[in-house]
Formats: sequence, structure tokens, C-alpha cells
Amino acid sequence: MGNEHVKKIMHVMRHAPHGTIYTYEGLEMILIMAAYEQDLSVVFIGDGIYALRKNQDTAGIGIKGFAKTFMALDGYDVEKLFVDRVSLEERGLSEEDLVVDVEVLDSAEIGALMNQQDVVIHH
Amino acid sequence: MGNEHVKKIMHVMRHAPHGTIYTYEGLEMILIMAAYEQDLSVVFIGDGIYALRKNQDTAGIGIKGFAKTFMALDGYDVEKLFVDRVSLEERGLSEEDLVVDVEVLDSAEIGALMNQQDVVIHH
Amino acid sequence: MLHTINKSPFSSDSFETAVRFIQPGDPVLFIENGVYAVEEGNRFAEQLAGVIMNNPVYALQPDLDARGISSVAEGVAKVDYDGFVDLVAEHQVNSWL
Amino acid sequence: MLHTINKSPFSSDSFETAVRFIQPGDPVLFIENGVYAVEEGNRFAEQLAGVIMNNPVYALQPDLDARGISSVAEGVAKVDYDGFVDLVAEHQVNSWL
Amino acid sequence: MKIGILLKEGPYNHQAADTAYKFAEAAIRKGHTVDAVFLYNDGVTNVTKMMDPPQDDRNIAARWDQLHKEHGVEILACIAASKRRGICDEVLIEGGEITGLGTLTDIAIRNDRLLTFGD
Amino acid sequence: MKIGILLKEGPYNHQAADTAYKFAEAAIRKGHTVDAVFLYNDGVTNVTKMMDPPQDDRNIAARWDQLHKEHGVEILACIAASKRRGICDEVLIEGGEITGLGTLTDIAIRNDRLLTFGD
Repeated sequence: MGNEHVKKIMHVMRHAPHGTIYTYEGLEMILIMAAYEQDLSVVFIGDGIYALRKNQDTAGIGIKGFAKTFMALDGYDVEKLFVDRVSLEERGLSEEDLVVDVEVLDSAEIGALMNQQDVVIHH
Repeated sequence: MGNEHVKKIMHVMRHAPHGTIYTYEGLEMILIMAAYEQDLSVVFIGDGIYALRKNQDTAGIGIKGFAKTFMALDGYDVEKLFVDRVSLEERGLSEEDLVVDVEVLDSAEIGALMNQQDVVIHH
Repeated sequence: MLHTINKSPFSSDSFETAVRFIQPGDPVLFIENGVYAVEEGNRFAEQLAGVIMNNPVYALQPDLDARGISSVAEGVAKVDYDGFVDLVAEHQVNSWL
Repeated sequence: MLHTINKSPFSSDSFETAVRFIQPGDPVLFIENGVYAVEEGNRFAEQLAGVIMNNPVYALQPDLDARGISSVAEGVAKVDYDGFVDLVAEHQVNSWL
Repeated sequence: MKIGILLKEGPYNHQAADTAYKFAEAAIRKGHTVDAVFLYNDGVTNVTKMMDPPQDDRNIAARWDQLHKEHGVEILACIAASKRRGICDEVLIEGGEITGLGTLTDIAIRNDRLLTFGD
Repeated sequence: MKIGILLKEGPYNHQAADTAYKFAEAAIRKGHTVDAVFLYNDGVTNVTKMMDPPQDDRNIAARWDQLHKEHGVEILACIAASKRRGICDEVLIEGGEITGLGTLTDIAIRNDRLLTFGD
């Protein structure tokens, strides 16, 4: 058995943090799935990238911050974090603005990765 | 007393029908407000225009259609229906595609109308 | 991989984002408010033509009917919910929300 | 009339739609995900500059902080919830959702 | 100034409920009157007392309840919108009330401002 | 084919619940198996039995209940998402169940497809 039961599951983060809960509850989902030893990856596209911004201080809006939780993914063996290059550039951001190490990829590369998945979940 | 208590209330329809309920519940709100003898107007901007399309047949998706309810607004003395010209044109639509008579205005004209309101509600 | 797109191209960036990632040859199905993208003669006609050139493109008929859309761009095939199921049976699915 | 904009300009058409209707001189307040529009150096910088030239522009500080935005375009004033209330006290309100 | 608030999205899923609350709090602190918060669309789900968020998080329903009790702000859910979404007297917070759209019209008429929060 | 469905928006406010249902119905009619509908984000509000829409409209909660009873489709609401939104055993439809995200992972693993519906 073994490997034939390992599924490739990709989570796609598309929403800016705090304005809606999608990215936060998406992260909660990833943390649970990480315990199941599947082949997980997380991709940040469009406003999803904003969730990885450094120096988010949510005290003033009264909502719990969660940017630092992305740093915990490494400990859960979720090491594949990909960021879309165009999304990063059009926001005037670079890798240094993000809380975790990510791999910046072109859309064609991300598209090819998507096509290898058994399951793709957009948050 | 009299007129000094009449408020100018504008409803702005911005969402396509059926995908979300905003325009439908917005219309329900307008129908109730119409009984209160305030100075009501309804403006269709962006995807909101799609709510006025002719020949909507919602039987297949199992959701109640409501395009024809806009025709009832006239009977409720809500006669000011405005449509944004740019929104209409970029969708390749014209007044003939709509279920009710509307006044097509430029954005500057709609903006000026907005500025005269006591209350503006976006749906 | 089957891609579904369910948002109006006018109000959301879903359509324009998704097309950057969809691989040539992959089927694309427009549903819900997404079907406005396939209507003939609107602002997205050219961009849609580019997709049609490289990908099989479908639109959900009950969603077209619900929105009063009778003219769709050439090359767009209409399917009902049964056709949606058939496409899912043939492909893994990527639902762009 | 005070206009509030609460959506990211990248994912929604709210910002680009609203600016077509906002009259010169009217104050514009960016809140929630809307504050991404005032960050320095992104794709909407030029369009925002056009607004700043004709209108007083504000951004809600707690929303900027929550999103880690430290550099805003020149000419954007930061206000807290108290400042939001003051703007509402001075103007009728048009909340672009 | 007398203010009415229209809230169109449910708790947690959208920031609207938080911004509306923070705004109301600031307005009251500055001496203004917040007359009512009217809940519409998914906004009606703000007032279910069954809400039970994580202990280290805010309880949005309880917060509206408190705003009513401490400052007399009416917390009103539209009846038609509530029925669609399963909000009824059995789940309603003590300080909340289910009412019709006519009440919203009154709120629009009797206040100096009607502010909308949504998404 | 064996199918799992992930539904991320609440009833009536978004079409997602309707499209998911229409899809499930068609899949079953064509001989496929719909294993489960897992509700996440605001999607958990699909299963409150307090829902009471106009008589001439569909009852979305009742429809999910029926899908469970007639075709054995599991109707599952994420517990963490449910608690935030006031969905609990007291309001849950008979055919529904509140469970953890581990169950969703199992659904993703054991089915040929996992389809997402949302907005």
C-alpha cells in the first residue's frame, strides 16, 4: 500500500487577511491536514500574498493576527510554499516583505504544479 | 412639518442577480421603503445592471427570478431608475435589453445625484 | 484538469487571474455569475477568444438561462448539470472561487 | 459627501468604480481591505494620485497596521476610529461595498 | 449626531461586524448617539446566542448584546432575512430583536446618518 | 466515481449551496456516489433547522436533510467554523453532523474527487 494512498493536495490562498476569514480558516484547515501525511503544498496568488506580510499588528481592529502561524507550517512538514511572481510585483512587494521563506514562481510553473494535484482547494 | 421630513434615499444596485442575494434582498427593501413616502431613487451600476436583463429564466437553477418585480416599482411611486452608461456599454447592452424604462446617465450626473442624498445604501 | 470559474469578470479578478494559470488544453467551465464572461460582445470578448483558442470552453446552460444570456461567443459549448458531472468524471477539478 | 471604500483594488472593481462617481472635493476614506489602495508603489499608485489631486484622502490607521502597511502614498492622511466618526459628523456617507 | 447603522454581513467571516462595532464604540465615546444597528442579508447571523468562538477571541454576539444593555443601542434583525438564515427567537441574544424593514425605514428617517457596513 | 463536496458559503446569500445541490443531484442520478458534503466557513449555516424561507421558495436545510436520508450523503459541518457562527446540536438538522477537519481530510483521501463550491 503506502504511497499509493498519499494524495497531492494543494491549498490556494487568494484573499487578503482580516477583511474576510478565508485565509485564516484556510490555514486552520492546512494545520489539521498536515497531520495526515499527505503531500501538501500551499500557493499564494493575488491578495493571498498579503497574508504573509511582515509587521501585521491587528490589535487596533480587535481581530487575532495569524501571519506568524505560517512560520509554524515548517514544523508540520508543510515545506512547499509557493508565491506567484506577478502578484508579488504588482503589489510592489518582494520576498523580504514576507514572514516566511517561499519559492517565487512564474504562473506557468504554478499552473504546471496545479495540474499534478489530486485535490486543489481555494480559500 | 411635511416636506422637511421627507428624506432623499438612494439605493445602489451593484451585484449581478442569482450569484448572490444582495440585489434581490435590496429590492425587497425598496418595496417596503416605498410605502413610507420618502424620495426614493434606484441606481444600477456595474453588474447591478444585469438584474434588469430581459428573458431571465431561473427555473434551471431552482432560484426564484425577480426581474419582473422591478416593473412593479412604478406602481409604488418609485419612478426614478437610473443606469450608468459606461456599465451598460462595457457589457455590450442597450436599453432595449432591460425589462423596465430607465434613464441612462453619465457617471458625473449620477455622482451629482448621489451628493444630493440624505442616505445612500449599496446592495 | 477541469477549471471552474464562478465570478463575473467585471467585479472580480477571478477570471483574469485564473487564465494566467490554466494550462493549454485544459477544459474551462463557467458557472454561476462566471457565465457573464462568455456573453458575446462585452469587454472581455478578446480575452475570452484567447482562452477559446487554447482550451475547450464550456458554460452551464441553466446559469446562462437564469441570466438571460442567449448569445455566447463562438466556440463555447453549453452543458447542463449532467454535462458538468461528466466533465468532473473525466478530470480532476480546480474550482477558482 | 464622505465616500468609504473597503475592498482591495486588486480583487474587486469597487475602487475603480467608485472613483468614476466621486465628486471633486469630496473626502474619501479607505477602510478594511480597501487600505491596500493607498500603499506606496503598487499598481494603483497612479490612479490613486489622481484621486489625491482632487479629493482629501484618508486611510484608517488600525486597518493599515493590521495589514503591515507602513508606507502610504503622499497626501494620504491617517485617522483612527475617532477620526472616522468626525468625518461622518461632517458629511453624509456613501459606503461603496 | 444621531446615527443608525446597517450591517450586511455575518460575524467573523467578514470584517464588517468588527468595523461597525469599533465605529459605534468610538461614536458613543465621543458623545454621539447610536440609535440602532439593523442587520440585513447575512448580517442577521450576528445575533445568535449559540455563537461560541475560541476563548481567546472576541464574542461578536455578546458584544452586540452588551452594546444594547450598556448604551441602549437597538440591535435589530430583519425578519425576512432572519427566516432564510435560521435566526429566530429561540437563538436570539437577550438584547436583540427581530423586526421588519419598516423599522429600518424609520431609522433612516429619524437619524442624522445611516451608515452601511458590508462586503 | 466517488465524490466529496466542500461547500464554503451559507444558504440563499450565495448561489454556491444551490449549485452544489444541483451538482450532487445530477451526479447521483447518473449513478455516481456522493460520499459527503463538508461545510466550511459560512457554509456551516446550511444546516440549521430553524431556517424558514418563504413558502414558495426552496428550503435549503431541508434539502440537505433529504439528500442524507434518501441517498446516504453525509452532511458534515466543521466544528470550529460552526462554533463561530452559532451552529450547534440544538439547531442542527436531523441528517447533519458536526465534526472536525480531520473528517474532511479523510473525505479528500477516500474519494476520487473533492469539489469546492463557494464565492
